[in-house]
Amino acid sequence: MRPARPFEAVSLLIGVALIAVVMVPLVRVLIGMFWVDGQFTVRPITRTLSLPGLGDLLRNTVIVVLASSAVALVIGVALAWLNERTNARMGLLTDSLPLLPFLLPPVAGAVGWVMLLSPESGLLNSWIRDALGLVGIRADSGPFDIHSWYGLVMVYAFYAVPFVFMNATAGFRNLDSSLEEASRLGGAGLGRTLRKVTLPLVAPSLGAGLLLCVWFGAGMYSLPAIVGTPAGIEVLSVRIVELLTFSYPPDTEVAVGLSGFVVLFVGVAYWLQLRILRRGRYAVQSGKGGAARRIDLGAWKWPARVVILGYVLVSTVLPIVSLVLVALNGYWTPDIGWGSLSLDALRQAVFDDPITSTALANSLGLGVVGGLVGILAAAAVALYVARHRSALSSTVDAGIKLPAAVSNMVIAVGILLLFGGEPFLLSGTLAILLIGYLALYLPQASIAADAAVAGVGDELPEASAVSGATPFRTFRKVYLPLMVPGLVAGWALLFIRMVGDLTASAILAGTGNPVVGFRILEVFTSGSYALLAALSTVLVVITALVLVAVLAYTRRASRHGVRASVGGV
Amino acid sequence: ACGGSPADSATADVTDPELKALVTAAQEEGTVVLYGVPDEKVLRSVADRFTELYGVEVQPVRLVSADLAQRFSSEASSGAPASDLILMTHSPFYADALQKKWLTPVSSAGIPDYPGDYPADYLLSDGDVPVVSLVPTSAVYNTDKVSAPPESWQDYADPKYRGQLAVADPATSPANLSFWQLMRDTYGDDFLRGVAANEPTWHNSAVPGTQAVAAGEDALGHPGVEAIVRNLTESGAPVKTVVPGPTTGPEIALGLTAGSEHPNAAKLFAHFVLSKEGSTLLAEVSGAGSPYGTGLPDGFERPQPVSAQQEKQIKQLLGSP
Amino acid sequence: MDVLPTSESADPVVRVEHLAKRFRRRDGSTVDAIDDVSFDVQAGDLVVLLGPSGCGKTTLLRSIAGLETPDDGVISFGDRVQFSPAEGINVPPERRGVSMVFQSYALWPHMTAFRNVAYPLESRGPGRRNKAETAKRVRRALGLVGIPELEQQYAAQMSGGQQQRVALARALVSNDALVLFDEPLSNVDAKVREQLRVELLSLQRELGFAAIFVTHDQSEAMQLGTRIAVLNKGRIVQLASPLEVYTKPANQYVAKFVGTMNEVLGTVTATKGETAEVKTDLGVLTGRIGGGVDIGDHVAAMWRPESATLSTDEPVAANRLAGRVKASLFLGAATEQVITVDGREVRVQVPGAAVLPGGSDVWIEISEADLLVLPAEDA
Amino acid sequence: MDVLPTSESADPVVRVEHLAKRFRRRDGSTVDAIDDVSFDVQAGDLVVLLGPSGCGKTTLLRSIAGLETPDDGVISFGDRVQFSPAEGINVPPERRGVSMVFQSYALWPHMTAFRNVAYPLESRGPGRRNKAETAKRVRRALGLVGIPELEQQYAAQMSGGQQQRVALARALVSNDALVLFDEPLSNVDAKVREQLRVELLSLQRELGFAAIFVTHDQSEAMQLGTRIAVLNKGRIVQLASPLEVYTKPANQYVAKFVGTMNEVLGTVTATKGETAEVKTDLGVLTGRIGGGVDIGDHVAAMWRPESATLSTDEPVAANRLAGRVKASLFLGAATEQVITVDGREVRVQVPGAAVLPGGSDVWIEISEADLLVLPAEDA
Ligand SMILES: Nc1ncnc2c1ncn2[C@@H]1O[C@H](COP(=O)(O)OP(=O)(O)OP(=O)(O)O)[C@@H](O)[C@H]1O
Ligand SMILES: Nc1ncnc2c1ncn2[C@@H]1O[C@H](COP(=O)(O)OP(=O)(O)OP(=O)(O)O)[C@@H](O)[C@H]1O
Ligand SMILES: [Mg+2]
Ligand SMILES: [Mg+2]
Repeated sequence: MRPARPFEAVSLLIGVALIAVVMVPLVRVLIGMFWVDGQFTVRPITRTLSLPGLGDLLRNTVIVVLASSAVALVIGVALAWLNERTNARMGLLTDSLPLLPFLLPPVAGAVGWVMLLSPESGLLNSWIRDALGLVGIRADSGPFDIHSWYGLVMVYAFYAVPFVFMNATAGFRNLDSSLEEASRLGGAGLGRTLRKVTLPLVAPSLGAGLLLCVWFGAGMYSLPAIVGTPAGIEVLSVRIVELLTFSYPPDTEVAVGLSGFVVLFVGVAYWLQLRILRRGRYAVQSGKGGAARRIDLGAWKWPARVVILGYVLVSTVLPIVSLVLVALNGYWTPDIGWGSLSLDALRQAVFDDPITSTALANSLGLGVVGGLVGILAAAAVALYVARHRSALSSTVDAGIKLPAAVSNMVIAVGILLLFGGEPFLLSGTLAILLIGYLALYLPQASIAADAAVAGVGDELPEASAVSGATPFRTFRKVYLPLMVPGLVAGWALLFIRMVGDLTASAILAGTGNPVVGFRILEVFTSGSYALLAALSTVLVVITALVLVAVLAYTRRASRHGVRASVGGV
Repeated sequence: ACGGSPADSATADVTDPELKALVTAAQEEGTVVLYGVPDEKVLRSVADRFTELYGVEVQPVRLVSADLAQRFSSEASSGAPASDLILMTHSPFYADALQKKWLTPVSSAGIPDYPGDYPADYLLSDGDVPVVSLVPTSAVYNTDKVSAPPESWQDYADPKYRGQLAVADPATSPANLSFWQLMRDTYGDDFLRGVAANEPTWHNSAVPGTQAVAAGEDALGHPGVEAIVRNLTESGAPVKTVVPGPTTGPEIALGLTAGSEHPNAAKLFAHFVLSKEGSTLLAEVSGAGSPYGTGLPDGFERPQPVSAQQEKQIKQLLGSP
Repeated sequence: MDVLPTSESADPVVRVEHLAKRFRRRDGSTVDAIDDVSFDVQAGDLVVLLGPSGCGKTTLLRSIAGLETPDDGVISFGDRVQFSPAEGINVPPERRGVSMVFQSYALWPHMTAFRNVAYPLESRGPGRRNKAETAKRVRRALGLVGIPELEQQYAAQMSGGQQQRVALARALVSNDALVLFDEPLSNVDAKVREQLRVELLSLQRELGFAAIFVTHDQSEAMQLGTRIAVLNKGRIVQLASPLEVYTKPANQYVAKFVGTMNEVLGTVTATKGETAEVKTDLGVLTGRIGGGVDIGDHVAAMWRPESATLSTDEPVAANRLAGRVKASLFLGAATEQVITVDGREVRVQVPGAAVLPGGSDVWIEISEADLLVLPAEDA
Repeated sequence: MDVLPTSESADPVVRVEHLAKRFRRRDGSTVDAIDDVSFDVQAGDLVVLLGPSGCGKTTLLRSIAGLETPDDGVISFGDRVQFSPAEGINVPPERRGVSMVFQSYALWPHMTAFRNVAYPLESRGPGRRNKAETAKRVRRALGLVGIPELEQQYAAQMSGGQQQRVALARALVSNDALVLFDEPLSNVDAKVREQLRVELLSLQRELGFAAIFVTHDQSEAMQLGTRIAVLNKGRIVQLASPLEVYTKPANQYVAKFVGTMNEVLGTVTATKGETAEVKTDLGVLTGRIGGGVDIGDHVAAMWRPESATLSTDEPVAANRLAGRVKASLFLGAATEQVITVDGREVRVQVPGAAVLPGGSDVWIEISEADLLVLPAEDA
């Protein structure tokens, strides 16, 4: 064997360091739980299992997560199919709009939906009643109630759709259209072709989408807390946070014990996904002749477009509109004073408040820098893993993707414990936030970087080596330029996540290092929906601009035949 | 650089030499980091007055008790406390923190005039933990939906408010539990059953409930948090608070962070908040009560700890989650 | 669907009339992918569409299958019109009842060979056929293409040649009167390709379906086609039997595209019946007129490498060129001699292994019948 | 790097000794991708590695380039050992100083043709060469492959043939003594392929580099190679000139893989010097002995389609078979006759267009010298 080259050694080092940032705090928490006063204990497990109402908690969680994932699957696949495989696509518009829910922090989204669909004072409900009133139907409340099973599942699903959409889009885009055409010629219509050929072929992408839905759903806190609790639906994640926060001292034992169930759910989903992948009978990208031809929907083109836009309107535009209206009105009420809307709240929340301005600047700066550091480090690791298929490299790969399965709160607390004090003394600095963001969002960076590396393939770097270029020169001249579109897309994803982060921010930010997420929490807990709405709106606008710019760039970058995508889109 | 440093513009007339020394030391430190649960505006107002008096800047961090406790303990156990002093709801946290030496006992911190004439009832743990603010639980109602303010807590059990109640889950804070225990003691268990019969919507903090009342989704809410309601009223929302009968509420206590960066500024701030002027100001801007007696409604009772047994009964009677 | 064409039927299996399809490129320009194409395919016919890349072969095939919507023209199968914008008819692909073999096989990787082949039967007549009948037909089709033992394999477990056989079985199983092939052999090994060609041919003769076969490999076209349609920029420039296309190309484009041609440009100095005298840089050559040619016309004199003969002594024939051997390329069955004549390269192919020493002087002789005179096209 | 091999140099350009490489498949089984392979490549040599898919051609080439680490053996270039586990030597690819042309071109899509070609010069001698010198050499290389005008184009803006030429220029620009080709022509049009082969050949003769060329197309191998190495399951089964491989195949495997062969199995009844008499199902055939064959041995009697002749009258030759024409396939330069002899298919290739009516009776005659007798291998 050739001795390790310096470039590869550095890549490996970066990977190991990144993993340590996540693993050390986590292991410390676990040891602290199971190793009490010098001896091993299983008390956390027994206490968790004897928690009253555990059965209901688990049942509710499973129902909400599965139902919303199923709904998201149907919607996400339909949107992705229309957008990728048919001529209903409308360019950047339909590419980016289904991703919008990504940009709205869940706490804002949940509040937005509550303000829309509360039975009496929900804006949408009241508008619908007004409309019904015109035809003589009168009612004082309804027709919808957000605080219900269907309301909760719907809001979850809206947030989960982007995951399915992104992955399904990638799957459809790589699908050789002759596979579908062969089915049409075999006598199968559009529907049968979709059922028998298209969907089974993109099963791994759908599996990955579902996996992310479960991941997201099992860990989500704001949505069930704001929407579910009033409906009497309690789920695991809410209980975990309650255990950590409602009383002092926090009941970490049971909280982490319950997190075990979350890890279990995600683990099962992950295992199912692996099984799909292992069967290996799905479409892989073919090198030649795979020109994707779009299905001509004919007369159905415009109805399909209306459906897409209708979905976007309902899922994203409505809550944002309600947030904007409330921000302008000053407080939530169904009787919007249309004449007296003012920008006061917006100005007050964002521009007049020095802390908010600082927070905004900090968040944007952290997003830019953190995204850059994260994606470059992930790229170095992805390269290393792709070139060395060994036990060590698989371990590094798995380690870097692990944080996605662990409660964000646990990681954030662990990082504060590890880096806050001696010898690092990073508490209250932007550096500790940066570390926190990196630890939390590394899995996403890693997935994006993997895709970017895979896009380069083996031959181009090999051609460079044969041309006499050192590994570092190959990285600089071949890998990096070819990966740039993919990395830019990955960067955008990280930027959006970091700017909108609430979890790490709640624990790690403060007066010395305020960030937007921290401000959002402050504003929410001090009870001003108007300020919350104003802040979220500004956040959505900024991140949406970044997203659209990057999507436009990656589209253009395909000029050289280099593929790139923002999480698959 | 224009206008000079805040220290130059200090307006307090300080004569006591001990205090004078403290002020000078505090001014040298220049700033104090305050972790507090009161509303941001409240903290700001008190801080502004303090800065005006002593020329020391205040950086308030406002979070709910749970988050603050979480942060404070993480920072303290990592040995790098970011705060100088805390204003948090009194809970076993204080005892724990004192015992772990995360907090300096206020009585031995060397605060000028302490305890002096501070009302003794409010000096907990032998004066190591002074209570600085009392937040009486009030009722919140929508002025469009409720013509006259509720005259008694018993209105919550009035069938006409069926489906019109937004109530915070009592388990979300010990103060809520104390309140409901007080209700049991005052009106009997049937009152709680009556509330349950009105099918309240349970929220897991006061915020969404108050918002729902302001929006007219519900007519009555509980608990009314003065600061939130004030924000809403300023924006023109039809919402008001009232205290219709005996009540209790969380007590906010003060703590000095051990090993903090600005110990003198922290002591000076503590001195200010514990003084009659500071305490009264805090009570005024937050609409809460001061140990010196201002702002406390009739029938206010200090919160009593609630046993696990009682908690279970309360939950059962109210049918809360 | 099971209607095998009968020779009594008056209608051709496929009739394409004045078909046109124009694409808009991304840069805004338009391409006439198909430009007023008309032709018939009779029962048992195997028409090869031959032409360089981008000449519209695939577009034409896909239009017939219904996968592409042409701009104009009429497509009918037998007496049923499949496409006619004037009548507002455009039958979707799944109801046209044609089968197609794709270049990339297009096997469904999540189905076994058996399921792949059974798919058209199940899709077309769900409920109509029972399982046993389907299984019987699938097995027969797999037997026909020589891989009955691969029934339960997935595509990923098969070699390219085997995959292509499954694709073939899938196209044949429903016994359609028309089967379309889009460069089906271009992705398999040279050796396997050879073999599959012969098998395909005998299957087509045996089952009697009509076929349209796209390729840009002229030797494949010659071997397979009952007729060859040579395309250029969306138009059919010649539609004839392989022998005719090879020996009587309609114009210079066809001559050069089908097989190798030596070519000298010149001017016609005299014509006599079917022959013309051409003055070229290499001297005066006499040859057969292959198109409307008159005295004074600018023409190309062309001949095939294998129709010239080599000798060391000067021959008496009219068309003789003196040259020098530049290289000898042994091809197996024949040897190609690259000979320099007056600074130009001329190729002569002789049977067997006949490696000549480089630099030796030789005479090239071309009979009048083998030299073709065609109007010169502008490059 | 610029050392062009000189004929005086005693060391071969490449020497491969006892090379072995074994892969572990995912299912746990192992494959001997290269199995004890030894050969030399001399200056100016063009060795073609020929064999079916999966026989180890690519692995062998990549091992020489340094892209794959073999398990055992020695690779040296001239007098410098590049790989030898015994000595602990494994020079990384960037320091071996060989060039390679990849099957899929492997052009860097973010660089122009110029930058692609300049890359090896800049990578190998950064600082050593000035810009003007680099530009001159890049332009010369692009000129050599006939695309000087494409300098500023990106790969995506070029046709397959043009891309392949850029890849060629990139491999030639640094004047390495050894250039490796991994099926470089398999992705281009039949027509363009033909053309590139001839150009490649003349470039190699002109520049004098040694080359190893991988293909599985036997006609390509014959046309290009000064020597052909026929591989089977990781071993070299014959390494000889194209003529020798074609006419004197070392065994039945080579005979069948290189070109088409008719084959009848039988038993040797008598031998006489270089000839043997074989009793077969088609009667007694006499032919040249092509390998160690003795009386009583089970052998294959083989002959090429083009070395048999057809006649309607019974010939007098020793090897004659009576058959009936089944099909005539016109191939352009020749016509292949498929003839049934005693229920077996025999192929005879005759020059020109000679389409015989199906069903007519013919005689096939094979000279003794053209009939090869080789030990029969078990399937
Ligand atoms: N969807 C499309 N959009 C724009 N132009 C197209 C499209 N499909 C084909 N073309 C153009 O139409 C012309 C004919 O294409 P077609 O695919 O039919 O060629 P072909 O003869 O099959 O070529 P090849 O041998 O390369 O497969 C080409 O110029 C091609 O660029
Ligand atoms: N990385 C690998 N892991 C496992 N097996 C491999 C690997 N690379 C090659 N092989 C196996 O080694 C054998 C030789 O492969 P190689 O690619 O050298 O064949 P080849 O002659 O180039 O074939 P082709 O003509 O298809 O390119 C094959 O059986 C192949 O499956
Ligand atoms: Mg085509
Ligand atoms: Mg290979």
